[in-house]
Amino acid sequence: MSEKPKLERQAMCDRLAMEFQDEWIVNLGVGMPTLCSNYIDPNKEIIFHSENGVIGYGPLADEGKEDKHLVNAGGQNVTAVPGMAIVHHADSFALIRGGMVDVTVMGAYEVAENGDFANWRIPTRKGGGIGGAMDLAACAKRVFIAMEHTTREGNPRLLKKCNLPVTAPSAVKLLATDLGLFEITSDGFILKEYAPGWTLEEIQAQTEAELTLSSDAQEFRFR
Amino acid sequence: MSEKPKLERQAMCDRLAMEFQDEWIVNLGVGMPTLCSNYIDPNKEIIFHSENGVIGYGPLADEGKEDKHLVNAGGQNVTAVPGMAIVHHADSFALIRGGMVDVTVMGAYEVAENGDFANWRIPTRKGGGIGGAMDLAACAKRVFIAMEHTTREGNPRLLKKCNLPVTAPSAVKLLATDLGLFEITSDGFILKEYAPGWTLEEIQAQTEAELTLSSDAQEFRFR
Amino acid sequence: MKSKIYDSFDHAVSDIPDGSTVMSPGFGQVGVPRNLLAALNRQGAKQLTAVSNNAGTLDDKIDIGTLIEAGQVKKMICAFTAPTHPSQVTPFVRMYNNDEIDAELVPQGTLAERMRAASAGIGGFYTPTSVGTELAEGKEHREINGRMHVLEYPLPGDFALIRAWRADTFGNLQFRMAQRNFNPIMATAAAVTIVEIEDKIVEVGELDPDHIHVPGVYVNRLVKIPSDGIFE
Amino acid sequence: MKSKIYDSFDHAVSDIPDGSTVMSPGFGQVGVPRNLLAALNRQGAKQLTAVSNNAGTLDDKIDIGTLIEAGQVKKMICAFTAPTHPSQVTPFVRMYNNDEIDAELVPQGTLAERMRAASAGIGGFYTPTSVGTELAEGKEHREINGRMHVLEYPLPGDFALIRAWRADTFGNLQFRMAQRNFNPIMATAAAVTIVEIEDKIVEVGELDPDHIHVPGVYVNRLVKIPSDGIFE
Repeated sequence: MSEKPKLERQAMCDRLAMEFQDEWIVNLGVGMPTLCSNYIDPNKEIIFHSENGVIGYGPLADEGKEDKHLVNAGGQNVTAVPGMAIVHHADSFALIRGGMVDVTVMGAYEVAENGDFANWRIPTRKGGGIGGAMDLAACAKRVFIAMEHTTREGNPRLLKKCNLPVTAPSAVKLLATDLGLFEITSDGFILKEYAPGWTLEEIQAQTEAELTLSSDAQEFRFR
Repeated sequence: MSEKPKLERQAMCDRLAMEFQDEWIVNLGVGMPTLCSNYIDPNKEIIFHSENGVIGYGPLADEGKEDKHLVNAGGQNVTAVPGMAIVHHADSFALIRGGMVDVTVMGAYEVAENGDFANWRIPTRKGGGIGGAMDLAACAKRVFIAMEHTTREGNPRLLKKCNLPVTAPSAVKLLATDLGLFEITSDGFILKEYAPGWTLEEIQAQTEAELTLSSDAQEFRFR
Repeated sequence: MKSKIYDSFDHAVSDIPDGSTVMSPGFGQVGVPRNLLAALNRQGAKQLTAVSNNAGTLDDKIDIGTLIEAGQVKKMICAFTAPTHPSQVTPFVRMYNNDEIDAELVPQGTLAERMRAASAGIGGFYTPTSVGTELAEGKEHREINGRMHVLEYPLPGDFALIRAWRADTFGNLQFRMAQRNFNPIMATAAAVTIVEIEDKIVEVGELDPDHIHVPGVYVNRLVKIPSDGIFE
Repeated sequence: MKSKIYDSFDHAVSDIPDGSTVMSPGFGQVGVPRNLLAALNRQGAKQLTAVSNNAGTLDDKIDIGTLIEAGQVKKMICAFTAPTHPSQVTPFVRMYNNDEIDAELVPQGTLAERMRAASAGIGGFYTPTSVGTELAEGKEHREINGRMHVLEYPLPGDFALIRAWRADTFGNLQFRMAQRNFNPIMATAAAVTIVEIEDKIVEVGELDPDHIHVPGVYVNRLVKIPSDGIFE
């Protein structure tokens, strides 16, 4: 296993956030994806939607200034931005199923070359944690994934086929790992940007699925 | 045709209103049924629901004191009573389909001895006016009907079987006509109360369906 | 973000093409987007499918009947294809009797729920309404929990013309009293939502986030009704 | 009209029988009816079917996990039958692994929509959520407009325990911010709705009819959280 430096989580999330377009409604999953909100292009107006019915929230609240009634999907206290609106859970998921969410960013255990991904259940444990992930994965206009390229044990997560139960089939469009940025097309994983110092071959060595180098592949872009 | 006095519309509606119980949610159809709100027992608290999403409205507004934004199902300006709540149309019919309406009072062209009734379409005219009648008829806990006993031409409206397209099957529980008060049971029309001076035979003569005299039949009760 | 505020009703409806499905709310004269309907009438789009509670009234106020009379509407989807009283021979009734306009009659609650399904990404739903009637004929039936239901499908719109009380510049909307009626459902069921505002358009932050009836993400265009606009 | 105001949480939940389906909202610590859940825990009803977003957390706050730990819950219907982190071994996880409690895992949006269907008299609905996953196995599928859907059924409750910000004496409710979450859906989906109020219970007429999140017709019992009650 290479000892070369990999990408930081914040860089991975920054890169995905660079894809957000003006006026997009963005839903960030619990955990790593929340880092996407740390970098927002000031020229873009992004509307953050949280599955618990908060439409248009702002950064995390400063300590001591929390509104205890205002939390995001991760239960963190966030701030109100002018223009925010609150709806109940059924209306919030009506918005999600209705296709209003331009992108949802989630973590995952595995992503397959056909766009399947898995993030809710490990068969060795009984039960699973779905939350709103299945609704979002099935109905958002785009699913972006942020995850480490391999498991802690070094096993690949970019697979030919998911081993774990999927969250949604053929859903993932864009994937940032600590080794690069990947698009998923009908040709499978396309390596668009590679972590500095990494080659296609080195990344392929840590990947089960076959990677295709994009014709315009370049070094990973940082904010 | 008898020249005996028949019941007034207000008396018919008063009689139905006497059946309203404390805390009932009552929906009054356009036209004659709105007269039901003129007599409310002061010992009962009745909640008037209008299909356009007004829950808990009061009497018609006095002229010059109308709130132009506040109307009932008939488009009449009504008053707000303390505790009123407004919902949108989908939520209003969610309440109706959800079985929250204790009684809906409607007019009708025909009522059949099996509880079918017709009030939305005359086959000689193209199209029909359903409004919220089918939702209410299918989903309210009880359907009461207020209508003249016969057509203007003297033809019976209490039938063995509806001739006109029905609004809902087996829906009607109680019916006030200008000749009396009728329950509908598995035995068909039961004459509970007769207009003063009218006999079962005289009422039967104006009725196609067979009437059964209730064991406790009595003269029509006025408020 | 591009401003949602338009300077005129005509400008706000200028791109509605022929053949669009146009939703317009209103119940008993309240919450009818008369200014936007007047503008769409002037604009002249044809072959429209119109979704409303009714197909227009006999009074001289502008409503969907104005567009019907002008021959702009190909099909009407509504809860009344005949007026309450036979004496009310509206332009719709005349044209419908002459087969000059098509119509689909939908129970009011089913109409609202079909639009709600469209906005909520629901592919279809079972309702007990209309079972045992002529309107259920040909529809798929299913008994659920001992009760018969019919299957109904979503009703999405291309454009919703909305009448609200107040908005902020982001398009968050508030309605007054029974003005709400079909407005929030249509605003969320249509791809493009255009709103005429009675009271005022305020800055973002001035409306309480707990008391917004339609979130601004559903709203595309706002026009304040000017002093010479149609208020009632 | 009988007063809806109860003097204690214990009184308000005293008649919840064994075997009831009890809905309790809350999302990320907000809008959880902790006082009513504590009272139901004291009351001791057993064999409950509990409907919540999750099956309890590891902190020492009272939530549905408190009742699970006490053996009061036979079945849990929720969007998380395993916590986000494997390290979080809640009482539910322990009992679920030992087959001491039953569970039904439902995607969060489907959970909300199934309750909404129950309150709205909808017999069933088609949703694209979960298609192609393990959770769709055995469910009826149908392609509508080129998209595959699964059929889901309503989820009604016997009792809803609700946490609201403000109420009037008729039971009209208002929520603050993300406290709203599942509260209005559960309040309308359950036969009996019992509410704990954070801020105050005002006289009828003091709440703006345009800004009521749950109409009082859905609400049966109100208890003001006293100064020694559980606020967070």
